[in-house]
Amino acid sequence: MTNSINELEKDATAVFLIGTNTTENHPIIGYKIRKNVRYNGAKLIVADPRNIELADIADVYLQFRPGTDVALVNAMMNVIITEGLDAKDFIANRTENYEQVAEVVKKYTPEYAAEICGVDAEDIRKAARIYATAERGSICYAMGVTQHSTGTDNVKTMCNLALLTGNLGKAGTGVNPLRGQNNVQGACDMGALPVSYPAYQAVTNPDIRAKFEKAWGVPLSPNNGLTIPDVVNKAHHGEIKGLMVFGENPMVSDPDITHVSESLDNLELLIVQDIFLTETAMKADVVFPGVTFAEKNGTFSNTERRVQRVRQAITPKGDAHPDWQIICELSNRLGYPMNYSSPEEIFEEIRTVTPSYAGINYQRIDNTGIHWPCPNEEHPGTPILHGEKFNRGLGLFHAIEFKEPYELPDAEYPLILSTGRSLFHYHTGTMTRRSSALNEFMPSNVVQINPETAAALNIVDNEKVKLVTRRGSIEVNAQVTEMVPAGVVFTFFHFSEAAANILTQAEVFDPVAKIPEYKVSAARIDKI
Amino acid sequence: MITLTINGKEIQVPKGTMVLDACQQAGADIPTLCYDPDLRLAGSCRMCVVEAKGRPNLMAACVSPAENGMVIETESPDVVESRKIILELLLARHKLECHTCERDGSCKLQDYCYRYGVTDSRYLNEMPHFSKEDPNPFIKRDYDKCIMCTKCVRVCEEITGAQAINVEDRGHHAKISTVFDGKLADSTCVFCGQCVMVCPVGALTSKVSAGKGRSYQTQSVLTTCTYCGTGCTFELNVKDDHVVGVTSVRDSELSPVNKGALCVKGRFGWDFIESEDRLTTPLIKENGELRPASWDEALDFAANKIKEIKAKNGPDALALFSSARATNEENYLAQKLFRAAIGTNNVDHCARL
Amino acid sequence: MAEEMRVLLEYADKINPEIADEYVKIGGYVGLEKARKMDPNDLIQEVRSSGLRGRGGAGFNAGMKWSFVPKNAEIKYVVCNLDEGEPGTYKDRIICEKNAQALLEGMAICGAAIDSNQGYIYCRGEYPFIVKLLKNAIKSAKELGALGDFNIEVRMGAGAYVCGEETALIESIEGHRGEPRFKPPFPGVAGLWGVPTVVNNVETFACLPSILTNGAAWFAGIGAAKYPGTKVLTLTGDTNNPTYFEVPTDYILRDVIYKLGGGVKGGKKLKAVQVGGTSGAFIPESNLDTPIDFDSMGAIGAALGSGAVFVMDETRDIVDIVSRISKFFEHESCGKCNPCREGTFRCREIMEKINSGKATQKDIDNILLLSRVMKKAALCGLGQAAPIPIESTIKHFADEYARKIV
Amino acid sequence: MADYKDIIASCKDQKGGIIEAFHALQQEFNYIPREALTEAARVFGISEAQAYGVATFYSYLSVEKRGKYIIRMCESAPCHVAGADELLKAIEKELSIKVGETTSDGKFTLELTECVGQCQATPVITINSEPLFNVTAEVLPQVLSAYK
Repeated sequence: MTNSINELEKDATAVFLIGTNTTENHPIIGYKIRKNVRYNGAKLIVADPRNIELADIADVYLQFRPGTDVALVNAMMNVIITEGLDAKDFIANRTENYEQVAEVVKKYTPEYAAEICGVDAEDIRKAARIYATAERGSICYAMGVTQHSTGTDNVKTMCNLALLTGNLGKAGTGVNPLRGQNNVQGACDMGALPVSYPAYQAVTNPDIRAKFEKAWGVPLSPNNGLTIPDVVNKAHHGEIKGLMVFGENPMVSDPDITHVSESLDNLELLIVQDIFLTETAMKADVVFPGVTFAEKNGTFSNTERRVQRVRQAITPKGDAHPDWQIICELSNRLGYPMNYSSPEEIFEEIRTVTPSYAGINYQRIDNTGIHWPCPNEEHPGTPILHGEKFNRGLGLFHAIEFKEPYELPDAEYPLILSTGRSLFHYHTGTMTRRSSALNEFMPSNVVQINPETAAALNIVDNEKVKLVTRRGSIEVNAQVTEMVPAGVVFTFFHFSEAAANILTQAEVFDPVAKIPEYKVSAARIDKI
Repeated sequence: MITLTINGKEIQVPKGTMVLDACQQAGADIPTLCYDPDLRLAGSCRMCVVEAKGRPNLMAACVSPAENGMVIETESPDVVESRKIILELLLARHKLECHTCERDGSCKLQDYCYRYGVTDSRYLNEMPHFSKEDPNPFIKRDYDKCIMCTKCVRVCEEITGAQAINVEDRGHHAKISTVFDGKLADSTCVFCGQCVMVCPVGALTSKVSAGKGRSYQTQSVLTTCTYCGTGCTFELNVKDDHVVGVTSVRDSELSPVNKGALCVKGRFGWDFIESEDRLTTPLIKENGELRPASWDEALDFAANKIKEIKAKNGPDALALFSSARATNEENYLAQKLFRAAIGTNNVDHCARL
Repeated sequence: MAEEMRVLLEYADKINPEIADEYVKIGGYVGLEKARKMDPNDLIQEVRSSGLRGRGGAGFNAGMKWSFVPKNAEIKYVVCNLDEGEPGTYKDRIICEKNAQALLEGMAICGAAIDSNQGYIYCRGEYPFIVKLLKNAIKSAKELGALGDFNIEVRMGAGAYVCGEETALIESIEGHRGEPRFKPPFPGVAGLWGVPTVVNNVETFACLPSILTNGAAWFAGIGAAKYPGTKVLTLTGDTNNPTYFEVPTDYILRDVIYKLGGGVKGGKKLKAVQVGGTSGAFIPESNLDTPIDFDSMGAIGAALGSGAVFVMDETRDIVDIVSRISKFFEHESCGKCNPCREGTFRCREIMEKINSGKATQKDIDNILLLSRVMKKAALCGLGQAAPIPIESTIKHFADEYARKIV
Repeated sequence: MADYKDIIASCKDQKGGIIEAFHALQQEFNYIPREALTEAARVFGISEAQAYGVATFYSYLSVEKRGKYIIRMCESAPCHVAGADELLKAIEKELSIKVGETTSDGKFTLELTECVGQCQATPVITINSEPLFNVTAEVLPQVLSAYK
C-alpha cells in the first residue's frame, strides 16, 4: 500500500474498491471502510463482478464483467479528462507521459466501455466524478485486479487513475493493494523473489551484487532466477531437479494441480518444511517439521509496510524446530555456516543489507510497529509513500489498451469461473481446515451460481454438481445466490478435496508478474 | 481550561472534557459497565454516577461534560448507596454461576460487587429466562448473565458494521437479539467476536476457548495474526504451554491497526496450533512411504541430495518456494540459503496466489 | 372565584378546528401575523416576559427555552409533544379537538422566533383520529396561507409512554426505539437529526396566539404570578363530574374537586387525590387548599404535571392502586438504564407482595431504598418519577401499608 | 390485499418514517409480517436488527400475527378503580382467550394497554383503536357482537 490502513477509516473522503471483497478477505480493513462511509459520509465506489457486502452501501456499484478492468478504468479517465476533472497542476509538476494516456483513453467513452464491461455508462460517469472530485480519494484493490493475464496492465491503469487526479502522497489517498497473506509483503521485502535481494535490489545489478557478495562472503549468481510457474514447468521438463517448499502448498494453491502434481513427481528431491503434512508434503522426499507463529519469535510486515513483532508464546510441539533454526542447520551442512542465536540477531543482519529496514530494531517495534522505509533509527517510518516525489522522480503514466482475458466462454464452456477466498478460511486451508470452529462452520466447498443461471441449468440450492473446465472437474454443492451475476460462477480454493485449482489454467500468466488468471476460466456445470 | 474540584482536589482540564475523564485525571477510579471509549456513549448503566454539589440528582460521569467550578464527590454516601443498589439490581437478574463461568476473575460485575461489598441482592426474586442455545461453533450467548450494557450492540454496529444484533422489546423484557430472535448464523453476524471482546460479564464467551482456562490461569503474549495481510495484533492466551485462546488488545499503541477488533479467523481460528495433526518429527520417504527420522538423518539426507544435484546439474537445477506465512527473518535466511549457500536465484514465494 | 376561565377553549364546540377560516373569523392567526412582523429577539423576549412556562411537566419558561437555540444554525425544528401518556390525562386531545388551529398557530409563532420553517407534531398512537384531524387542520391552514412558509408534519407514536420525554420523542420521530438520550446536549442545541430543536407541549403552543394577540402583560396577569395563565385539567376517578376544565393557575385544588367536580361521587369522603398523572404524588385531604400552580404544588411535594386530577374516595385501597401504578411503570420503562429497567420491575414485585399481604417491614424499607436510588440515579424523568407514588403514599398513608404487612 | 412493498414505498419520503410505515402495514395486516420488516429496513436504510428493535419496542406494534380486531383493555389507574379487572375477566371469559391470545376463528386478539386518554368514561376498551366507553361486563356481549 502506498498509504496506511487507518487512513481508510478517517482520512479518505472517497474510496474506490476494485477486485477486493474487503469485508471477507481483509475484514478489519473492510470494517474501517464501512465505518468511514456510515459515520463520516465518505463516498464509496465498488467495482466487482460479485455483489459483495460493501456494494450494499456503495454510492456506485459497478458489477462489471470479469477481466474488463482496463476498459472500465480507462473510461473513468476518459470522463475525468473530458469533464476537466483532472489534477492539472499535479500532472504538470509530478508526472510524465500524460499525453499518451490521454490519447489512448479517448476512445474509451463510457458508452464504449459500458458495452465491454456490461455496466451502465452513467454509473461509470458517476464513479469517475466521485473519485475525481473527492478531496482525498483512495484506490484499494486485491487479487480481483491482479489475478489476470492482464494483471500488470490492470495495476498500471489504477496508477494512471491516481496520477490523473493527484490522489497520491497525501493521507487518505494512494494506490493500495490489499495483500492477502500475513507476511507476503515481508517475504517480498526480504528478497524471496527471483529477481531481487532484500529491499528489491536487483540481482542483475553488478554494484548491488557486489554489495551482497561482500556481506555474505561468497560469489553470487548474476542471473535472474525462476518464478514459481517457471519452476513448476521446468520440473515437468526435468530441468529443475530439486525443490524446497517452505510453508507453501502448491498442490492446492497453484494453477492446474494435475500439472503441478506431475511436476513434483518428476523431481529428484522435494524438501517440504511445514507445520502439517500438507498435500504437498505427502509428495516430499524429506519433511522438516516447522512451527506456527505461536512458537517462534520474529517479525511480519503487513500490507501497509508496517513491521511488527511476532512473539513466541509456547515451546515448539514435539520435536518441531523453529523454521529459522532448520534453515541454519541445513546451511551449515551445505558448508555455508549460519550461526544465529536468535531471530533478533538475524534481524540485525537484515538491517545492514536492507536500506528500507535500516532504522528498525526490536526495541523500536516492541509496542508499535514501524512502516518502512525507515532509513535510520531517528526516522519515524513512512506511512505514506510518494509525498514529495516518486522513487523514479516523476510519476509515469502508462498508456494501456484493453485486452480480453485469455479463455473466454464458448458454447462448450459457457460460464466464467472465478476463484477466491471465503471469510471463514484461509488460503490452502492448512490452518483453518484444522481450526475446529472454522471448519465446523464451513466444512466443504461450494460453487456460487446466480439463480437465473441455476434455473437455466435446472439446478437447485445445495444440489451437488460437477464444475468442469478444460483442465478437469470437481464435485461441489451449488449455492444459488444473487452474489454472482448470471453467467459467472465462483468457487473457493481452500478445499483440497474439491480443489478449485484442478480447474484453473497453468499455461496462462501475466507476462510480467507471472500471475495466473484465476479470475477468468471458461467453465460449465453438469448435473450429477 | 476549566477548573473543577474532585474529591477535594482541584484540577484543570480542557473544556469539553467529560467528568469521567476529569475524575480519572484526579486519581478517582470510577466504575463503569456501559462505557467504552471507542463506542457511542450510552450513559445507561449508571454505575459511574457521581455527586455534583448543587445538583438535585447524581450525574453519570461518562456523559456529563465537566464545567468550570464543579465540585464533585466520587464516593459520597449517596453515590456508594446508588452503586450498591444498582449492583444488587444487576445481581438479581444475573445467573450466578461464577464457579463454572469463563469470566470468573475477569468479570466487571464480580469486581464491582467485591469492591462495594455486595454479597447478595435484596431484590432477588423472579429471574429472567432469556438464554437459549445458539448453534454456532464460535460464540456462546448466555443472556441470563446479560446486564444490558449494550456494548455488544454498539460494537457490532459501529466497529464491525454487521448490525446483526439489537435490543429487542423494552423495559424488563428487553434483551439482546438478532432479527426475529433467530440464530446468529442466519443473521448478518460475521462472528468477529467483537461482542465477546466488549462483554463485561460472562454473557458472551468463546466456545473455542470454553473450559480451557480462565484469565488468571493464563499468560498473555502479544503477537501479530498469522492470517491475512492486515497485520492485526492480539494476545495469545497460554496455559501450561498450550494456546487456549485469543484476546484483544484495545490499546492503540499495542494494536495500532485493529485496536482490538479481529475477524472470525483471528479470534476463533487459533486451535490449529494445538492440532493432533501437527508434524512433530522429521520424515523421510522410504519405499514410497514417509517414516519418522531424526533431525540429523533428515538434514543430512537433504543436504547430501542438494549437494549431489548441484554437483551434477549446477545450482540452477535447484529452487526454493519460500513462504508468505513465515517471518521476515526466516524468509531472509531461506533466500540467503539458496543464493549464498547453494548459488541460485531460483527463489520465489506465493505472492501471486 | 370558582369559575372556569376559558382562553384556549373559549370557542370550544363553536368552531370546527379543522377549518382554518373559522378560526380566522374569531381572531385566529392575528398573533402569528404580529409575531412575523417582530424581530425574533423581541418576539422571544415577549414570550419570555409573558411568564409562559411549559405545560408539559418541567415548567420551564418557554421564551427562555427558545433563547438557547443557536441563531446561526441553518436548520432548526419546532416539535410539538402530543404524546400525553400520563394516565388520567387527555387535555391535549381536548385542545386539538376544540382548537387545533391555535396549536398550529403557536408552532408557527415559535418557528418565527427561532427561524424555523419546519414543525413536527408527535401524536401518541392512541389518537389516530387526532392525527387525521390535525392533518386536515394543517391542510386547511396551508390552503388559506395562514401558516405562510411554515410546514407541519404529523408523526404518530405507537404506544410508549416514555416518548413523552422530549429526547425519547425525538428518537421516535427519527424512527428509532423511543429511548431517552442523556442530556446535555439539550434538544435546543442538538435535537431532531442533531439540529437545534424546540420541543413544547400542545398546551404551551396553544397559549401563544393569545399572548401575541393580547400582549405579554395580559397573560402575565392571569392566575399565579410565577406560573401565569390558565391550565386545562382533566378530572377522573371518584368524581361526580369526570370531564375537563380550564382554570386560572391560582385556582385551588379543593375547588377543582368540590366546585368544578361537584364533590366526591356518592357523597363519600375524599381519601386522596393524585395530581399530574400517574407519576404524581398522592395528596392527602389536609393539603387540598393548595393552588394548582407549579410552584405551590412543588411546595407540598407534588407536581402539577399534566393537569390530571385523580380523585380517590375513602373506600379506595391506596396500596392496591399504587401496586397497579407500579405495574404501569414496569410496562412503560424503556429498559435503557439499570435503575429504571430493574427498579420498576422490582418495585412492581414488592408492591404486589405488599398488596397481597405477604410483605414485611423489610420490604417497605427495601422499596424505599430502591425508590431513593431510582430518583437520584435514573437516566430520565420516567425512572426518577416512578417511585413518587410509592414514596408519597408510604409517607402520607402509612396506615394503609401497615394494615397489609405481616 | 395491498402489497407490503407499495405500503412501505408510500411512506418512504418521510425521513426516519419507519414507524409510519409500520402503522401503515398494520392498517392492512394488523401486524408487521417478516418480509415487510425486511423491506422496511431496506427502504429506510437501517439494519433488520434495528428495525426489529423498533418494531418490538412499541406496544402497539406487533411482529406476530394478530386477529382481525385487536381489543385493548385499559388498565391504568382511572380505569383500574372503575373496574377494569372485572371487565378484563369478562372479556377473557366471553372470548375464551387470555391476554396476548387470539380467538381460534382469528377474529379477536386481546391485549392490555395503558391509558388511552379517554378517562371521561371509564373503564375504556379500544377495538382497532376506536375507543368504547363505560364498558361493563353486562354490555360486553352486545358490544362485541357489532364486530363481525
